[in-house]
Amino acid sequence: MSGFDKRVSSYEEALEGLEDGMTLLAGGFGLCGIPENLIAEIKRKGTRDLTVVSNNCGVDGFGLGLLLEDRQIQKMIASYVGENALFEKQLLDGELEVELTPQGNLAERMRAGGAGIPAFFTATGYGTPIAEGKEVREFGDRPYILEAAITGDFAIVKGWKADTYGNVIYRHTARNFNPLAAMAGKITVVEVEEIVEPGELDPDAIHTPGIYVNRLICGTFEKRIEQRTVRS
Amino acid sequence: MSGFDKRVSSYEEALEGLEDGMTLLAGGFGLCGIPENLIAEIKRKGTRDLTVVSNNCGVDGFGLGLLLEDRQIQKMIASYVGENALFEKQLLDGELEVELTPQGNLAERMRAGGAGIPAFFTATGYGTPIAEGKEVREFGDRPYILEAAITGDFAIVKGWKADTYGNVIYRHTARNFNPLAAMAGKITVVEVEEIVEPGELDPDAIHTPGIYVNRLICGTFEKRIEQRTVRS
Amino acid sequence: MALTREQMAQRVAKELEDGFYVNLGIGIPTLVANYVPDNIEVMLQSENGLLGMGQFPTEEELDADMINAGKQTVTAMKGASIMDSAESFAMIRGGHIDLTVLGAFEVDVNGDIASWMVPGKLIKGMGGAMDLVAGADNIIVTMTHASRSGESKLLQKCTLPLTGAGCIKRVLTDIAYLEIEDGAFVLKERAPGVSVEEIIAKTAGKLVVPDHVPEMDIPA
Amino acid sequence: MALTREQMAQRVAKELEDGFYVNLGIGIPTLVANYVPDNIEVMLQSENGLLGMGQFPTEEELDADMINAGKQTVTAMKGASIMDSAESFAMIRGGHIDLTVLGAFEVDVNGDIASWMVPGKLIKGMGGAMDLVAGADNIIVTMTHASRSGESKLLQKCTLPLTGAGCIKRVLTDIAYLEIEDGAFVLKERAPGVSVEEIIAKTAGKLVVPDHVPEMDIPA
Repeated sequence: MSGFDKRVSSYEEALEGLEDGMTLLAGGFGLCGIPENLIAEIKRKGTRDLTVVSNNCGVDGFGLGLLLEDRQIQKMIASYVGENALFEKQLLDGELEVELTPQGNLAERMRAGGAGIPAFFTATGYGTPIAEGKEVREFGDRPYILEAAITGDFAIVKGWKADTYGNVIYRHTARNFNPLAAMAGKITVVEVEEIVEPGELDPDAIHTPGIYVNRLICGTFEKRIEQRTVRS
Repeated sequence: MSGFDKRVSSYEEALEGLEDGMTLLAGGFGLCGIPENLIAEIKRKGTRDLTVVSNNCGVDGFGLGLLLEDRQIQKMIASYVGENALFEKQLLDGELEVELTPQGNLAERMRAGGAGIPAFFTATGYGTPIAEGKEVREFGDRPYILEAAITGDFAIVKGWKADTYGNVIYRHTARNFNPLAAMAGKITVVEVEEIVEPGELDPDAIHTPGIYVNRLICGTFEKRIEQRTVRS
Repeated sequence: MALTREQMAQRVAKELEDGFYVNLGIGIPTLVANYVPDNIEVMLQSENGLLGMGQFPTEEELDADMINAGKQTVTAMKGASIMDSAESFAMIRGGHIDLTVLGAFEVDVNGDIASWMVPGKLIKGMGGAMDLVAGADNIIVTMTHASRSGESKLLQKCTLPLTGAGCIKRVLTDIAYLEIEDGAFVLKERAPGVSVEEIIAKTAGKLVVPDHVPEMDIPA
Repeated sequence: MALTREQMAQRVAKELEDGFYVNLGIGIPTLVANYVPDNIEVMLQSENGLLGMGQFPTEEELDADMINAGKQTVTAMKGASIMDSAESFAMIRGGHIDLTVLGAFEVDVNGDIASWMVPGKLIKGMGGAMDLVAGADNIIVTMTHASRSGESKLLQKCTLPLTGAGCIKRVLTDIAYLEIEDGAFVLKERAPGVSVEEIIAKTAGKLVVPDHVPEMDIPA
């Protein structure tokens, strides 16, 4: 019996079953807290025609930007995609489809997907191009638009520490979209910097309970910095 | 300048501005994690005609049950109110109005209230008496009902530790509805067992960020147990 | 012989699988935790915000801040996590619980369930029951097949106000295990020594009886 | 004289109050943090999930896991809290931020704002801007009063695709501070040495000019 031990022994095993045409949710904001080894494995694996849901699309040559090189992404759902020349080229060439969604909607739509809420009203985006085709309704004296939940066939998530049961703690602002992607993936794969035994993490301090985690792997991370800013 | 120091010096000051007819959100599940001293202060203060939103209504003589004694509650929004003879009597006598809402809806409605979501769809309650008068809509092949957010004029919350800025950590299952009430109160008052200096709590482990907290007070707690169950 | 409460729990426990996250309601469902097979591990979710509920505490472990959904003092097992009520119900309502076991007053051939109010009696509230039945794909209802006065609880259409519509697929009673398919109860197993005729007599809703209905494999 | 970027930030900083939770957008808004009056404390929210953003790190403090919404490495101040993106935007969208300062391309007399896309140019995305403008009651837009080619950015109706509708009440430009009331810009202050006539000439949307328009109190 394996019980609740979510560990897998290789990145290949971690992404077993990820197939062409699937929807992939990826945690991370910019290059902070991205599941960099899982992304690299998807590149190696060559899965194509992916719909990728992530706040950003990495940079040229790192993070989700790697999946642009062999045109593995068919459609990107993101809030900001301005950091990537290859992205721009593929978009302008019509090789890549993009659906821009406000950052807060993106986060809330993934949470809703994980929480069994198919749609919710929000003031964000009312009166803007993203409201086109969406229902508008007033509550109180304010108009809101209806936004739909997002779920994915797979979610790839970067945690800091996890126990073998898949209870995950994130570190600092590397948390960002990771817990939300974890909730909304049919199969959620988490890579972390350290795996400990059950009982070593404080139950009151778990960010992602193991119930959301299907597979767990320990990796090493480059953690590239996008805007290195220091004070003297 | 007081900056972000949320401490008040008395329970009286903690509830200043709470007036007859207001809506009060209270954290706690059963008697676990209830803001017991704040409730006692409301009894002392004698505020009347309150709409109280809380999963339960305490027991006879303790917790929110105290507010029944002088008929301070006009309407109760709760998921389960079966622990309280006085509640039953006032309900049957028509002195108390009750709106039963499923526990998950209650939690999600408060979170929505705090998060600027006026309404959301949920499968919970479809086809049941609580769906009466509510919009039904299918997403995929399943029917859902539309539920509205809940906010309160005041929220009373029981935390474990807080720093002076009002960053709160809860202990074990005393967390329950407390973080949600904290989000949804126009004025959120938190009582805790210990107040520490800013910087003493791990920023990654805060359950309720201080932005939701208007007033903070340190108290001592009886923590009555409702169902004392031990193994030999 | 009708099953005892313990035997009902034992039969339900056979549906557990290794690695299942399980929510057990109050009453007979709670007893299921006593019969988890030795060769598997399950984790119990308590909807007040505890995933990984352990056993009752010793006197020394007793802690007012650690209770279950039945408001009993409990412990957390190693590897537990604790969350607020919105997160706990996100887990339930988002379909992440592998198996939910609940009691009921009535179930019908459409998978409707009534379990929270009897008109004319005092209404105490639904607690988390409506969330649990709407959230899980995999629910087993446990209840006696008929009321004390002999009236069937397996109906063509529920008479009491519903807890959920179209959400129940499996029912274990004191005399039978049934699955709900295409608008009928399908008799899958009978309690040891209970005849098919008795089950037919006590089932008010449409019942499909296969040629062979095996006895449950339950220790006496 | 038109205000410099630093002077614009200084003027905005006068709107800060002790205990304010503030979200500062990229560009001029970011500079506001440098001019917080000595006698008050404010806390900066960064929408990627940091409440209580501190200064940039030293080389020793540099940490790839601690960045702000502009993706710059930062530190957390004492008393900071960190949350996931849904919680961070719950805070924003739920109206809990006391003051939001943002740049824009255009603002109009209805309080509409356009700040995220110029048709024909590459669209990079709105990031959190639509959430920020829809979430805060109290927003100050900072931008130059006119484009480099001299076209007014304070319009009767925005021409670019909107970031939000009816959400802006206050605008600080390089030559004026204005409030939006009843379908018009109301001129509240002018930059030192800037004439009312210049402001009138550079404002395309309906402008209300009170009898007396004081000069801003800004260090030269």
